Amino acid sequence: MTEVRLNAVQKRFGAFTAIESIDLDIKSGELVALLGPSGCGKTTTLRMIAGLEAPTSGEVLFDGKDVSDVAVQKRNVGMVFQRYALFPHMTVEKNVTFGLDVRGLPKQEINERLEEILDVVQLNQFRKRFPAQLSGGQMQRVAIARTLITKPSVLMMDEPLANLDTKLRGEMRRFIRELQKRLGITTIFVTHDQVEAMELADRVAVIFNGKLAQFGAPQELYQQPNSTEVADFMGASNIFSARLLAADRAEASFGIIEITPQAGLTTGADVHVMLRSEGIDLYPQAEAPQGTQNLISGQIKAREFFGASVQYVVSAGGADITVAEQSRRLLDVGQPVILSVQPDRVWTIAR
Amino acid sequence: MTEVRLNAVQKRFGAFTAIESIDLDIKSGELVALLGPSGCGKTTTLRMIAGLEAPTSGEVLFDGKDVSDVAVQKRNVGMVFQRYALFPHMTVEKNVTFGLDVRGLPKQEINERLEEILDVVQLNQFRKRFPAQLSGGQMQRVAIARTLITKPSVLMMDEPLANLDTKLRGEMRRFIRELQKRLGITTIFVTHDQVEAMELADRVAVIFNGKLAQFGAPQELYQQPNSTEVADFMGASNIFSARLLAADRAEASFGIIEITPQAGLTTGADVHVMLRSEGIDLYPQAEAPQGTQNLISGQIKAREFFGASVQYVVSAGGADITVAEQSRRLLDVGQPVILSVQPDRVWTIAR
Amino acid sequence: MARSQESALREKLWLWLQLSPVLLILAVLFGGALVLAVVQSLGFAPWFGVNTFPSFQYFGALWGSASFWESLWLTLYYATVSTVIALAMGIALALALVRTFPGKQLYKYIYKLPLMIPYTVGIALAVIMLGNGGMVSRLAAFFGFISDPSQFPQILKTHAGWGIIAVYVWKQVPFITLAIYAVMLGVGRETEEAAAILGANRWQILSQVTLPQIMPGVVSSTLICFAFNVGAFEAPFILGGGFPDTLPVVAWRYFNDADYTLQLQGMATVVSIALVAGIILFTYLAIYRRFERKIGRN
Amino acid sequence: MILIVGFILGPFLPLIIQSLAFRWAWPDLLPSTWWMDQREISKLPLAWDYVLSPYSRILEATINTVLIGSIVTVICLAICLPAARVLARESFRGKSAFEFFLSLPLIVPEAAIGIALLMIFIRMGIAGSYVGIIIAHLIPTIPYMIRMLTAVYQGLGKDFEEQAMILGASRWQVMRLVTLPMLLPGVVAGALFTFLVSTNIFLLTFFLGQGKIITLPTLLFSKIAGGTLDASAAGITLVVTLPGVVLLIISERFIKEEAFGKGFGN
Amino acid sequence: QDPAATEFRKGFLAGSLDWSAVAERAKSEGTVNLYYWGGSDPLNVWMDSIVAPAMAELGVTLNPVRITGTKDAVDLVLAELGSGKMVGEGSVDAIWLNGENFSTLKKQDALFGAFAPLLPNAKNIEWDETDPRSLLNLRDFGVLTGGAEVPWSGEQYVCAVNADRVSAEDVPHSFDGLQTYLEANPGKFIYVKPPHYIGNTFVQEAVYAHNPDGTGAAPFQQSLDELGAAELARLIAPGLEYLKNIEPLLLGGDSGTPRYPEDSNALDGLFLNGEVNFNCKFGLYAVATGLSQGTYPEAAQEFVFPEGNMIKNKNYLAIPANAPNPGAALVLADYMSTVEAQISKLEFTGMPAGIDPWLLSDEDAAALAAASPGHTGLQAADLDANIAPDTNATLVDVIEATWLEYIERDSTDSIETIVTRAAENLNQ
Ligand SMILES: Nc1ncnc2c1ncn2[C@@H]1O[C@H](COP(=O)(O)OP(=O)(O)OP(=O)(O)O)[C@@H](O)[C@H]1O
Ligand SMILES: Nc1ncnc2c1ncn2[C@@H]1O[C@H](COP(=O)(O)OP(=O)(O)OP(=O)(O)O)[C@@H](O)[C@H]1O
Ligand SMILES: [Mg+2]
Ligand SMILES: [Mg+2]
Repeated sequence: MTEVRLNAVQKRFGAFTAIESIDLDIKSGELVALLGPSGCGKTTTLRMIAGLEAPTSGEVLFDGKDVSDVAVQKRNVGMVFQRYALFPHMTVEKNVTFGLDVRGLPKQEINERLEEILDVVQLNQFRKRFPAQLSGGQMQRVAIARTLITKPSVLMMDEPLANLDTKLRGEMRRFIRELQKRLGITTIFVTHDQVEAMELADRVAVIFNGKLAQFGAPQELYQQPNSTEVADFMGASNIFSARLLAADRAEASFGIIEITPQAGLTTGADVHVMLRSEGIDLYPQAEAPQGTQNLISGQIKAREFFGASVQYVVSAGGADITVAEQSRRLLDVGQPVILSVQPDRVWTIAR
Repeated sequence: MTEVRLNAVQKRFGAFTAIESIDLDIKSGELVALLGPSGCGKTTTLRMIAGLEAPTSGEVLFDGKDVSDVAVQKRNVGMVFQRYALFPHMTVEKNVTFGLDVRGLPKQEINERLEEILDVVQLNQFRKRFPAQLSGGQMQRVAIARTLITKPSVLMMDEPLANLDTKLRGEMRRFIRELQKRLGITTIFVTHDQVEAMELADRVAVIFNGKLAQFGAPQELYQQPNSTEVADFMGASNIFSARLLAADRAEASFGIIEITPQAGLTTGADVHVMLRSEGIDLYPQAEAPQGTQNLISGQIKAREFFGASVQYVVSAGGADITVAEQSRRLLDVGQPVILSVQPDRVWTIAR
Repeated sequence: MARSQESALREKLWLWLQLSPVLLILAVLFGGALVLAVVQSLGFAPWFGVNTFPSFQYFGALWGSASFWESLWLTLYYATVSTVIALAMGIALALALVRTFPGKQLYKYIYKLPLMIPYTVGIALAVIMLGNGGMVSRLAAFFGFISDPSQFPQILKTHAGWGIIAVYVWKQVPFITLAIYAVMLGVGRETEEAAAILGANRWQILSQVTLPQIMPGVVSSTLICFAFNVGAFEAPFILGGGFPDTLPVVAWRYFNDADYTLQLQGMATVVSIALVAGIILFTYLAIYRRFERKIGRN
Repeated sequence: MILIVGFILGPFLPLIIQSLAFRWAWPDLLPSTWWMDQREISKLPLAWDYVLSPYSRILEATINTVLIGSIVTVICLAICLPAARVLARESFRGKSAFEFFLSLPLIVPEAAIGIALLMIFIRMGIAGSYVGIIIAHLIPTIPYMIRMLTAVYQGLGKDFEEQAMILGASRWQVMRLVTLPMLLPGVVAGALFTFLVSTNIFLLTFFLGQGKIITLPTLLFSKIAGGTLDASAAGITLVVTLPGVVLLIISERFIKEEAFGKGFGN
Repeated sequence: QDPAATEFRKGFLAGSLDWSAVAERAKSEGTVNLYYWGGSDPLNVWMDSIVAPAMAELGVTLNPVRITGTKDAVDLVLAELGSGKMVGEGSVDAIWLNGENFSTLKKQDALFGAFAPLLPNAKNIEWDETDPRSLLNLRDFGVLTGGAEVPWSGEQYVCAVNADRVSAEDVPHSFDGLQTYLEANPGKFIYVKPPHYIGNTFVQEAVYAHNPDGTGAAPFQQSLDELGAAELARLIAPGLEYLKNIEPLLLGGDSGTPRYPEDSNALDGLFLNGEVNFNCKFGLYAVATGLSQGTYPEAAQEFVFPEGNMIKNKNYLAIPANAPNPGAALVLADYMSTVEAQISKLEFTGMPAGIDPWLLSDEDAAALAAASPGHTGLQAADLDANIAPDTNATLVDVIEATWLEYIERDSTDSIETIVTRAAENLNQ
């Protein structure tokens, strides 16, 4: 629908710089997640796109046109606020049609669109209720319906799921993704939860301290973070300093490990190697596979049972390596084990 | 330290019954999680144990003694409030030592204990700050330190982590568990997040609508929920109606499946079968294992990439089965697949 | 380009436009009256045929007379004593209101009554109750304690001012109670509960947890009451003990004097009232701000 | 508690008796002659006959009081709403100075500005007129209203208005459809308090009313200025109390304490 | 400046306007704003129930503005004039006043002019200078009225005693007697606090009675300029000394400061409750009215005090120079001078007539006499026998200021210094 572009956008609040300089290029119909720790500038970025805040410098372009002087009301964007901001004094129906009512659309049309959107969000039987009488997920849906009914060309959502419990969260995620794909609206949503970003987005923009740290597809971010910060934030648990012995071999504290050669890194370089906890296979010492590369022996130091998965901390050569397994069998703390990791699951980042 | 027992405890607020009747038996030094949806009565239960609320009927026993007539101040319990309830006008230090100050302990001892606990919660450099100048995780730690310093014999925590982001949450969880184990304090904490409950607790009490639905070790709850409600709440994704064809065979919409026989269920009984998404193996049709029991063929209908894991929805015989895999390879939507599940991973619940 | 200069300017203009009506009334009328009072007190009053601006003779005459200082003392005495009493009672009542007790609903109705009705009613009640010929005096006579109104202890029309103080207290306790109660509801009871669990007794909870948190309410309500008491006219006029009067009454008498030049003296008096109120309240606020900084609010 | 109720309500009992008395001299606990006994004999209306007659001007004063109070409230609300919004939401240069200036009328006593204000009003030709009194009443009421509304605005959060704007509502629509309804409890509390303050103002009304415009406080003041209370004065006192009682009932019904005292948080 | 109003004023004062033209103009003006002291219920009732309908018949709506102090109205007029509001543009049409307030307006040239003798009902008032009975019509507190105000009511300063509490032989008739009584019964007397005119009058009576020359009121008829400050100081010193001496004997005097009441209502209250045994104020028929209103104790009686020095005066209606409705104001003033207005006033309020009975028809005179509420405890003749005139208005302010300085504020300056200073200030 609309292509959104931030060009060297900067935002200062008085002496404080919230956004240092961000360039962002969002394709029409794309679903982009803004990911980053609290206070990094996610909300501020959204607000600038919506026009609720004016950039200190730089420009916001919609389909290539600078929108600096376009008022909020005229930008045809939609925004779902973190806490929904439903109007507590209006029924679901009134909340949903608010955007059309203020535009003075004919009753007839408003009603049609209302029916349509209520079907989509499945809130038909709640139409006469007030927000206080709804559950979190229902409120969420009202907030989305209220925004979608105006057919915005850019949809923004600010941490839309932060206050829901795990179960509801999962449902809502699926719902949002389906809807967005179906309607094809350019969508930007904010989260500080990497799982959410990964699950929902076409591309993820990681922001640290008002700067864009990385922007790419979820898998790319996950597998090829361009810095340890990003890696760490994306949930990587095993990051170790190492030295390249050859293009495909590195030496870390727990031993020598084979890696996939990576362009630009030469022998002797100081690097970080990153082993995703779910990329490591764990065997009781007795069952260790033969002839495989990259075997590390260690001992189980701690175990956590998460229901769906079990997480072990294995101490190996002075390092603690976290390993995640789907919970099929349980190994005991203290048991000696062998870890195995494929070279193509070891990522190397220049130090 | 102290054994806590609720004996047919009931709590009404005017006409409204918040707790119908709860029996709970918490061993000395145990860490128990109260798990349940919003409004089910978790906070109320805690408050009755603390003495902030008097039960309408039933009794609360500490080490076998009824504490109805023991004032809050005398129960020697600690409580970390949902919103911390830090004293906004006191520094971290003052907040932490408050419980000792009011007891009139000697300065010397207070200082020693303060140093000790500040080390434990790693707030040394924040000691002169006021709550408003702390981040959520730091406030949390102050709240915990403030409670622990008084060496309570029962520690209660009301959704202590609800407001933290995923990363901080993980850290805090580990921190709490270590601390509790080290000090051996009988601990009860409230959460509505099942992952948290599983990770932290020795035993979990699931409460629905003011009634105890199930009380047991995390693994027990996870693997042997005593009702579909509990199963559902514990994150089970595949629950299907079925009929027992024999003690070890059931017929569901997606086909016939072999199960572990369960006492009390006779042939012809209507049951629910539950297949945990992470207990199912998934193969591309070509690679299907030979000779294994319980093979179900289907087709991938949707895929979600979560970083650490991938989730597929497979449609098989008119049913949608969710399967979770650690993300090592990716199969495409539309691809025909074979699902395999061990009979001992299929749980049966009477309907 | 961020947002164009023009639209930034428009924003600014719009902002001040929204503030302007309030600003206008306060700056032009309130500010104007204040300035007028000050220039007059400095000798600018051509309409009375006086223009010695700027001259401090009126302040000189005023501040040079012993009676001014007596009046000032009296004004501050009434204001302070009644504010302190009202504050103590207000806090106690607000604390009581948060708990439940039988008849609370009815009580919550009644305590606010004085707040709703003018001071003059309070004065009338003081007259009928506390005067030498008043109800209390009559009861005393009925029980044989006194046999003549003059034996009744003088409450009204004395410089001890218990009548005036009674009226202020009667009227202001509900106000202070309400203000503090509202702040208390906002603060919530969680921190008190936390303190109880940590082993604090009732007094410790009150002094270390509750009171510091309701300080904003305490401060702003004392501020308002004290300022009012300093400037109040009707109660000291009707119930006061005659010369020396409180400053507002002194000013009123100047304004009503046959000698028109005394108008300027009156202006000097009212400006002095404003000054005194200002100085005291700012000192109070400054102290409070220090306290606030000390406890980490800003 | 009983003591306090006695302290508040007790004095009204002798007041009621006095209002029904004809002659009630010390040390009688009850009047020696009641009004009813003299009612027929007297040529002039006595006690309640006087109070309730047009001669007492009580009706005029009541109407004036309520009228002025209402208009002041409406105007005050109208001009304070936008100002409070700006104060709660925006930051701009001179804001703290402005806030300080706004609370000055709470600190500077009415007595200090009354006469000077009268001079200004005479020059403007609005002394002794409704316009003058209403404008004058705005001075002490604005600080209260602003405080309350600012507090309410702060509690409200920007989200709702921004959401409405994004949904395409104009400023006016935002105000009318979203802000006002949501502010309602605070607005009602602020309005009530303003009304209350306005109906309680004595000195400014007294100075600026010029005797031409009387309100309940000034009427009562003239009756009791000497420090005695005859039957008609007692009756008038009771009538002056009535609007307060009505107000009390209204406030209990429509307003939560929280909202009422909101402005005093800081 | 309103040209029509100026024209009207000129024409009327020059005598070239017919009364019917005045009545016409009054009708077109429609209202008249009368400012008067509103502290008396009976007067208020009379104003609303008798005067207002009567004026309505004349086509004018009476707007009775009740003020708490006459000076407020005077100030308003002066302030309006000061801000350039001239003839026809002010807000005050008529003021009930006398003494220093009239004198102030006159000094500031703020009066409409010599309208009084031109009113049709001026025939009820004695204007003949040669007749000594015309004194109070021509001079107001010694100040020449010049016809700028019309007599509206007469008054005499009369004291009442509570006969239940004071036996007849104890009732004092002189200031010495009062002192003796108070020494025996301390605290049982008080007078209204100056600058209230009732208080001023009491002070004047004390000053007359203690005139060192024994000439009573006579020297006080001169203006300040004629008399001179030093002479005034000499004349009033003994009276003030006396008042100072009895302070500890007055109500509340034992505590250091007597509790002077601020007005006559307050004094009535003290009298009713037996806090004091006497009540001195303007009010020839005050006892009768007080009894009928329940504001006086049942045993209240008039008595002669102080012998030979009971001040009698009149009060007036004046029209300010910038009256917005001069026509209506004239019509009002004329109505107030009618016999029926004076009769009803007497009946309602007990305020003696301002017009002169000897100019009336026998019938009217009899009706007037019949309307009087009568006396308790003494005869009209007793009162007439002890009359004294007012003090000159220019002196009143000085005496009042001296009282405030010397007695209220306990100034240590000599009376002479105080008087000189006060005289200077007032002359500015
Ligand atoms: N109006 C403002 N004035 C001053 N600083 C501000 C303002 N708004 C935001 N900031 C600051 O800018 C930074 C970025 O804020 P922003 O709200 O964009 O963070 P965020 O990434 O959305 O964080 P969160 O996940 O906590 O919502 C923060 O440090 C914040 O304190
Ligand atoms: N003081 C009270 N008066 C009336 N009802 C109450 C009161 N306190 C709690 N309740 C009700 O009791 C029920 C249980 O409340 P409780 O606070 O224990 O829930 P909870 O399990 O802690 O929920 P949450 O996860 O939302 O905190 C709720 O329905 C609540 O509305
Ligand atoms: Mg944010
Ligand atoms: Mg809870």
